[in-house]
This record gives sequence, structure tokens and C-alpha cells, in this order.
Amino acid sequence: MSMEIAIPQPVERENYLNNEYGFWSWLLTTDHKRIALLYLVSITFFFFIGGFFALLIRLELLTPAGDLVQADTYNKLFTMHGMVMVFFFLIPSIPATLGNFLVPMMIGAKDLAFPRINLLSWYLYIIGGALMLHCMLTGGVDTGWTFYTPFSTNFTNTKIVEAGIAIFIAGFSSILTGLNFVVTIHRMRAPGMTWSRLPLFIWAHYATSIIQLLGTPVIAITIVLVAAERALHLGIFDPKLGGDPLLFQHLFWFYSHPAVYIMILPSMGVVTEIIACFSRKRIFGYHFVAFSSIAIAVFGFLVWAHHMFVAGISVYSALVFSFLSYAVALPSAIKVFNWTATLYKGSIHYDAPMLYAFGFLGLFTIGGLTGLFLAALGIDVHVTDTYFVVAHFHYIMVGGAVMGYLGGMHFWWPKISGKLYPEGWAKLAALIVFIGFNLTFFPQFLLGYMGMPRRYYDYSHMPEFQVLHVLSTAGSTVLGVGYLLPMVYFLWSMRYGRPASDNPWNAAGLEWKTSSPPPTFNFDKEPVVTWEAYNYDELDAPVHPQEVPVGR
Amino acid sequence: MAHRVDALYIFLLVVTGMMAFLVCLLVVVFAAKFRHRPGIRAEQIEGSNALEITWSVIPFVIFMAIFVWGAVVYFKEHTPPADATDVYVVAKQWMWKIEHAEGQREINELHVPVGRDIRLIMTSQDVIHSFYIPAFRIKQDVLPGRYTVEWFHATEPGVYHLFCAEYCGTQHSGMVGSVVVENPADYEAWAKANSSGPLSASGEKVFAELGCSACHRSDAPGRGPNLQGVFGKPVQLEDGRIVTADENYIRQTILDPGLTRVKGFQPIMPTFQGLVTDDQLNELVAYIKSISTNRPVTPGDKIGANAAVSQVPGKSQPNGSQVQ
Amino acid sequence: MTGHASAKSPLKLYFAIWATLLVFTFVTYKVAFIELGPFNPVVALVIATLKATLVALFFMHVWHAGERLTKLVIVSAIFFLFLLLGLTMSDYLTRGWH
Amino acid sequence: MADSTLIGLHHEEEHRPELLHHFADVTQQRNAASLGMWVFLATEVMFFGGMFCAYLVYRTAYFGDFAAASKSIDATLGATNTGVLICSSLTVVLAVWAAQTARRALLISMLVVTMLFGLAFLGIKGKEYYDKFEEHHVPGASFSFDHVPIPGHPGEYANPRHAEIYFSLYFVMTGLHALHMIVGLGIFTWLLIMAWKGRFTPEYHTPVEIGGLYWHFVDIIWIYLFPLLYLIDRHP
Repeated sequence: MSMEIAIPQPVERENYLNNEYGFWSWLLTTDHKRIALLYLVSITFFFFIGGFFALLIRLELLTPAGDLVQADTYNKLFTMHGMVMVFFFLIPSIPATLGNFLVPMMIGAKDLAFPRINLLSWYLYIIGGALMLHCMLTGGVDTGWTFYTPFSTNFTNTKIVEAGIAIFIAGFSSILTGLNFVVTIHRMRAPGMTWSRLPLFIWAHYATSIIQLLGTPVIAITIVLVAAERALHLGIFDPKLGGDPLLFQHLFWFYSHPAVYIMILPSMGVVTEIIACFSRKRIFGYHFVAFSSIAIAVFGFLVWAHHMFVAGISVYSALVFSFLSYAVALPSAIKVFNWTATLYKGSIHYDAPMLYAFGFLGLFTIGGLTGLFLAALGIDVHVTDTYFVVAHFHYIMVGGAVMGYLGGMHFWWPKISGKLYPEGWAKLAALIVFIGFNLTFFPQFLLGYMGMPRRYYDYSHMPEFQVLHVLSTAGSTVLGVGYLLPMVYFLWSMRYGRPASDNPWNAAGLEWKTSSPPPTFNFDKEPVVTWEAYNYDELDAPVHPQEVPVGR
Repeated sequence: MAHRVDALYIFLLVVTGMMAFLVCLLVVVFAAKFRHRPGIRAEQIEGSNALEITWSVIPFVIFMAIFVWGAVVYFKEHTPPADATDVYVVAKQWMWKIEHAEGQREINELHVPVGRDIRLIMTSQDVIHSFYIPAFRIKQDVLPGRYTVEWFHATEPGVYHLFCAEYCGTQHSGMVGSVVVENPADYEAWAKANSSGPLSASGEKVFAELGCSACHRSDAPGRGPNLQGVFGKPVQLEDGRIVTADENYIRQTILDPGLTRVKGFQPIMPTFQGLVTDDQLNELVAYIKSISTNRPVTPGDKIGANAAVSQVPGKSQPNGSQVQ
Repeated sequence: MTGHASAKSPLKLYFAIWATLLVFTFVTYKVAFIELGPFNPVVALVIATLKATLVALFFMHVWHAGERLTKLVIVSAIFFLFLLLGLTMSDYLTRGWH
Repeated sequence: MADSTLIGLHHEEEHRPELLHHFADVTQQRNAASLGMWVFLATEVMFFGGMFCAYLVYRTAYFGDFAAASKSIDATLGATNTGVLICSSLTVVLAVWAAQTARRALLISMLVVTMLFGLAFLGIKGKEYYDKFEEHHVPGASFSFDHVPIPGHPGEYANPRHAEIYFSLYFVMTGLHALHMIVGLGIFTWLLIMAWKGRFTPEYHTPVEIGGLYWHFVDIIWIYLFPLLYLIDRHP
């Protein structure tokens, strides 16, 4: 595999990409790697739809008056931006693409435990996505992605039921992915792959799956109840019957707060792998990083009502939830400290994935620390439902999750495609994304503390906010360019990129011990694991005993 | 309240700023110092329990300090002084209707005198709204079907933004207004010019028109409890519970008498659901308050309740939130 | 991990469990008509839990064939269910506190 | 997972169409399927948990109204249905036993009987729904629940609006439970076809086992729904 020419090679080893051709070989595949690619294409599609909405939102906010779009249109834009980005991009982003591709390979399995269910989950995602697209094209929804009752049940005229069904179906796709991961990680590990030899990426995905399994059904039933209230005139949250709109919020946030960890935990897993590889070190405090993932998954379920501190819940309940919110901050802090400590006495390489990981560290730290502001009851009263919150969760979910996702895509792209991406462009893109992101969202912290409420399309009553809005809009265009670039050069590299060796980073992990791209069943011979995770010491030793690749 | 929130905010800025700075500094220093050099290998370090404990315990202690401080501020935000002036707020898509106890009515504007504790008793006619005055650092969702309460104490005359902070439909961003804080003299002038008789007087009229006075008599034992002096006092209910007769209790009993029937009375009161408007409810509440000598303690009961505004009796806060 | 290799026939057990479940159902039904004050729902739920436990342990083979992992799955499902119920009620039950 | 096992299984490959390529052996496949079903049932617990949560909140707040509304439902039908489901659970467990011990005829008949019990359950449920429809107890425009006394509180009548919340919960909870029964009937139809074709052997009958797990779980949900919805406060 050392040929330098960029033309397709006449003789290629058989791999998962070239063993079959044609439309149906993709649409009926049960190969987790092909399904990962199906997901990759679909979530990229939805990412750019959601991003397009985001740009329109930012353009509208360039001037204080509502002059680009109507109020109704704007309300639909931020609603659809939220729904598409949360349910059709962020939730499946890393688990369904990188996770799908790597979980079996990292533990030495031939496939996920239930390949057909895996394919089914993609189809469910596509059906949900198609419904959502149809819903958007035929009128859309204007409730915000949070569906708060009684606005959603009794007041809006938009397509709540259809959007609800779309999210319900996509939710099942998410549940099935989580189910597949849990069973696979428990049942399909290669001989010798003990729990403490698992890559931390796997631990992160295991924790993610727990949330997907136990949280998603609650939002599913909540959406069913909302749809039933609208379509069948049942009354469960209806204040006219004595129902409590806050009950909806409790049920909604029981899922939707942990959902944030569905988005960020896999990203943490990716970053852990990248930091270990590019500092050529075993991760500092392996067990603490592993268990902090599980701790985040469990504690994540205990804190939901911190979204409701001003909603009218009891003071005592608010105290409990505030306290617990600090408990969930701790494992995240532990992770950040361990990543930092891993760098110590490392041998650090500045390849593109590592730049993304550095970006992740910075942005996630800011996002996490501003979370402390929101968990502090007294401050939350002032900044909740303002741009402070908007900035905070974008720092976590875009700055953190998407940064990690892009880092992971770069890191594993040689394995996925068998091609190398152009390193210079990748570094440039990382820089553009980092700058663009901060320019977009940092001003929003200031806006929020000054009192700019969320979901306003017109701020002509407070023109003093315009300067910061202009900065934010400017940043969003930079960010847009930063996100387009990787897509362009990844596509370019598929045809023109230099072929990748099996292990271009000289990284630890079973996925690097098979060929690039891997064969259909991942390994030509069933791997037997005799080494610890992150054995960079052995990999970097002048003569490494483990260097006999299993996949050959 | 603003200075309390700001103090905590500044404390948090310093603390988190230091934490962020520390992490970033270490990352940058490590990244530079331990960059790859040919021939030098990374030193493998397994981890350190001592370090892990250190960097768990220290942040935890800091977190707890923030938690306690934040909780104290929150508790004060939810403890209106006993002698605060009541102002009723009815939210609807997409406007704020304000009713002062002396009968002044405003839309999207709230006139208050400087230096007085103002207690807002709020409800919504349709969806959830949120009454947000950024300058006073207060925000409280306004819910249909029950009262929520927030309070403030303006210290400086001026005009301040009033926002709806909970998304409420098409013209959400049009549901804005101003809080006009005036010197007492100016305020009195404004109040005199706009008065239409006290709210409690309107309430007394509604009370008579709806026939409430037939049963709830103040001169002789009636079929319903005597409401004289009831407000703010504990009431023993038929099912054994003891609740405080606050705004939410009165509201709920008018709309849903069966749930909160007073011990010793027959279940004969009809529901007034659909027969009284939110404005009339406010007037009735104001009237029942006016015939009681003591001051409100807290709304509270079941789903309609809001302990978020509860207060420890006798622990009043004479000096509340201030403007900036 | 499977129980199908066990030598003696489990039929007797199955029928015994079935009969117990039917008796429990009858008891629940009858007790509901007796005034027990606050204990009516307690009795009903205790019996329901006993029934559910019997079904899980013997009909779903958690007792004989279930491995620890299965039990862990059951326990975590119940645990998270109680988190949902408990923390939600922590709001509703304290709203009236003064 | 030892090599010998693998080779041994390769010999049998023609007889074992059920062994999927990515599993090392039948045990691994069977354990995976069983864990998969258990994990799925855990998600189902949370799915119904959302409704139980709503139920708990409103029952606490509007106990009298809930009791009155609950009393309007025929508890005998509910109890009968509980019995029907318990009997079906017995036949399911017998079906699993029949599959384990290679009794094909018994397996088929038990699957059929289970499905008959399932249909009987749905029939009785349908009767209940019909009664509720006749009595205008279905939430919506024609809902009516006036002058229904609250049990144990003479002279007091249930608030129809709160009763409507009860009936909303009743229909959603029993409706989704019935939907699960219908899905279960679908699964059992498929099991029946497979059993008819003689696909199940003492070594391979995982589908019967995990289909049974699902059925028992739906039974357990009903075991809770029955006292919670039908027996809130029955005594005269």
C-alpha cells in the first residue's frame, strides 16, 4: 500500500467498500461499516439543513427590526433548527457513524450483535427524517424544539402531531442503536478483551447507550401524550381540566437533559482516543475516566429540573436539583483534568485530529464552567431563557460534541475510506471552526447577561444589543465555511487522496490492526487480545513485539 | 436583588475564570514543552489516586460554596416581604395586563414608586409566559390556571425593560414593555390620574353579583365560612389537611370548591369555572384580602400551589432587591 | 446459563405459580371492597409486586437460569423508574410547604 | 469460543441455518438475543413509567375524583382480564418448555391457546371501551361525568374535569397496553409459523424464549394497571 499515484488501483484488496457494488448492496447491507456510512451521509444532509436554518436565524438578527422573515417564519426556523440538529444530527452523530463503525472493531467483533436491527434503526431514522422533512416543507412547527404545553397542545396551529411522530420514530432508531451497543459490548468482545482493556471510546459509548435506552422511552411517551391531547382530545397536561403543564416539562426534561450527555459522551470518548494517540501515552487515570462516563450517565438523570428553576416548581425541589447538578459537573471536571494530565511528559504531535481535540478541550471547558452559572439558583433566575443559555449549550453541543465529531472523523477517516485527507487543509479548517465558533457564541454570553431573551426575532425595543448580534452573525458565516471545508476535502480525498496505510497514526487499538479499509468481517482472523489498552509504550519501542498485524 | 445576583456572578466569574485559566495554561504549557522530538519517547504514567482525589475534592468544595450561595440568593428572590404592595399581572398572547391594588390598569407598562417592595401576583389566560425584568435580575414563569409570584424593590428612578422570556407564540418578541420607576411624588400623581377605584371595591361588587355573600356572610353564620380575616391564616380542610388561605387557595376554591372544602361545611358550593374571568378572580382575591387584617403568607396547595414563593413566617425581608 | 438441561420437570412449579397468581388476583379483587383506609392501595400494590416478582422469577426464568447481568438490567430499570417517580414527586409534594 | 467449538459448529452448519455469521457459536447468539430482549424490556419499563408518573401526580392531587371515575369501570371485567392474562402466561411458559423438550404438538397448541387468551383479553377490553363510549366517558367534546358521587364522601360529587384526566390516562395506559398485546399476537403468529415448520429444537428455540419474555412483561404491566386503574377506592 505504498503507491503514490492517485488513480484508482487496478488490484485492490477486497474490503467492505469494494466487495459488492450497486444500490441494493448498500440499502440492504447488514455490515455495520456500510450502515455507518449510510448514517454519515444522512446526518451530514440534516446537519447542513439545520445549519442553513441557523444561518437564516443569524441573518435575521443582524438588524434589530424583523425585516428578513416574518415572525412566524422565524419561529419555525429556530424550532426546525433545534429539532433537526438535536434529533436528526447530534443524537445519532457520533454513535451512529463512528460508533457504528468502530464499536465492533474496537472489541474485536465481526459485527454488531443484531446487524438487521442495526439496518432497521437506519431505516427508522430515514423514515423519521423524511417525515420531518415533509413536515417542514408543508408548514413546519413553531413551538420551539421543547414542545411546551399548553402552547403545543391547545394553541399553535402548526404540525405538532407529524413532527411528534417523526421524533418518536427517530427515537426508536436511537433506542435500537443503544440496545445493539449494550448487547455487543457485553456479548461480543474478542477473547482477552476484558472490561479494563476496553478503549475509553467503548466505555463512553456504553454510557451513552444506557441513557439512550432509559431516557428515550420517556420522551417517546411524552410525545405520544402531547399528540393524543392534540389529535384525540385527551387531556393530561391541560390546565383547563386541572392538568399541570409543569408535568410535561418534568417528563420532557427527564429525557432531554440526559440527551445532552448522549451528545457529549461519545465526543469525550473520541477525544480520549485522540489525546492518547497524539501524546503517545496511556490515558492518565484510565479507570477514573471510564467510571466518570458511567457516573455522568447515571447522575445525568438526577438533574433535569434545573431547566425549570423559574417554571414554578417548589423551592425545595429546586434546591435538590441544584445540588445534584453540581454532582454531575464533577465527573466532567475529572475527565478534563485527566486529559490534561495525559499530556504531561507526552510526546505530542500536532496533527489535525489533535488540533480538534485541543479545540474541544477549550470549548468544552468554557461550556462546562458556564454550566456552573446556570446550576447556581440565584443566577439561573436571571440568565435562564436568555442568550446566556443559548451560548452555554452551543459551547457544549457544538463546541464540544461537533468538535469531537470532526476530530474523530479526521482520526478514523484513513480507516473508513482507506485514503488520507489533505493535512494542511484539515489544520486550516480546525482553526477556522475554532475562531468562527468563538466569534459566534462568545458574544451571546454577554447578550444573555445583559438580558436578551431567547427566541426573539425582533429586538427593536433594545437596539443596544445590535453590536453583539452583528459579531455573532459574522462569526456564524466563518463557522459555516469551517464546516463546509472538511466535507469538501473528505469527498475530494475519496477519489484523489493518497492511499492510507493500515495504521497511519501508529495508534493502539484493534481497529488499527486490520487493513484500511477493513474487510467485511473486520478481521481475517479472530483477534485475541493480550495487551492493555493504549500500549503506546510498546508501539513506540524500537522493536515492538506486538507489531504483527492481526488483520493480515 | 440585582446586587446580590451580581456579587455571586462576579464570584463565579473569578472562580471559573481561574479554573479555565489553569486548565488552559497547563494544556498550553504541556503541549509546548512536551511536543514531539525525535528520539524522545513519552513517559508512561498510569495515574495517581492522590491527584484524582485532590482534583475531585477541591472542585467539589468550590461547587458546594457556589450551590449554597446560589440557594441563599434564590431563597431571598422567593421570599417577598410581608408588607409588600400587591400588583396583579394577567398575561395573554401577547400582552401584559397590570392591575394595581388602587385600581390603576396598564398594558405593557408597570408604574412603581421608588423604594417600595412590589409583589407581583401573576397568572396567564392562555399559554406559559415569563415575566422578566433584566435590570432587577428577576424572572418567573406565568402559568395558566394558578398564580405565581415574584417581587422586587426598585431603588432608582428610570425606565427598565420588561420582557416575556418564555416562548409563547407568534408575537413572543412583541410581548415587551417597560417598568417605569418614579419618585414617590411623581408616582402619586400618576396613580391619582389613572385611578378607577380600588381593586377590592370591584371585587366586592363581583362578590355580591355572583351571590357569594348569600352564603359567605360576615354578620351571621352562613352556609359557607365567614371570610372575614381568613386570608393568610391556616385553614383546616375536610380531608384533614391544613393549608394556608393564600391567593392560590382562594383562586382554586372558587374554581374547584370540592378539592379544598373547609372542615365542617357541606359540599354545596358550585364551581365558578367559566363564570369568572381572570380579572374578576384577581378582584375577588383583592377583596377577600382587604377584609383580612393580616398579610399574605404564601400561596400553596397541590398542583395549583407554588411553594416557590413560600416564606418562613416571621422572617420578613425589609430590604429587598434593588435596581442595579 | 440455560435452564433447559435441568432433569426434573418444572411443570409442577409452573402450575403452582399459576394457581398462586390466580389466588392473588382474587384476593386483590376482594380486598379492594373492604375498607382499609390508607392501606387499600398499599395492599393492592404489595400483591401486584408479589405477582410481578413471581412472573419474573419463575415464568421468565430469572430464578433458575438468569445470570447476574439479567438481574442488573431489571434492577436498573426499576431504579431509574423510581428516580423518575421520586424526583418528580419531590416537586409536587413540597409545593405546599411553607 | 475455543477453536474446537468453532470447527465443531462448522460441521453442523447445514443443520444450523439459524447461526448467524458474526457469532462465534450458538450460545453466544442465544445469550445476545436474550440480553437484547431484557434490555428492550428495560426501555419498556421507562416507556410505561412516563405514564405511571403522570398517573401518580394526578392521583395524589385528585384522589376523590379518581376514585369516583375508577368506580365507574367494571372491576369484574378487569379482574377477569387479569385472570386471562395469567392463564396466558402459563401457556407461554408451557410453550417454552415444550420447545425445550421437543414436544412440537404441545408447542403448537400452547402457542395457539396463548393467542386465544390474548384475543379474549382484547375482546373483554373492547367490551369495556364500548361501555365507556356508551356512557360518554371518552374524553373529548361529548365527555360527561356529572353528579357522580365520590366514594366515602356522601353528598360530594366528582369534578368532571379531573375525572376527564383520569379517563385520559385510563385510555392511554390501557390503549398502549392493548397495542403491546397486538404486537405480541403478531410475534406469536410468527412463532406459530416457525413452530409449524419445525424450526425449533431443544438446541435452538431462542425466539420462543424471548417472545415469551415479551409476553410475560406485557402481563406484568397489566398486573399493575389492574389495581391502579380499577381498584382505586372500591369499598362502599
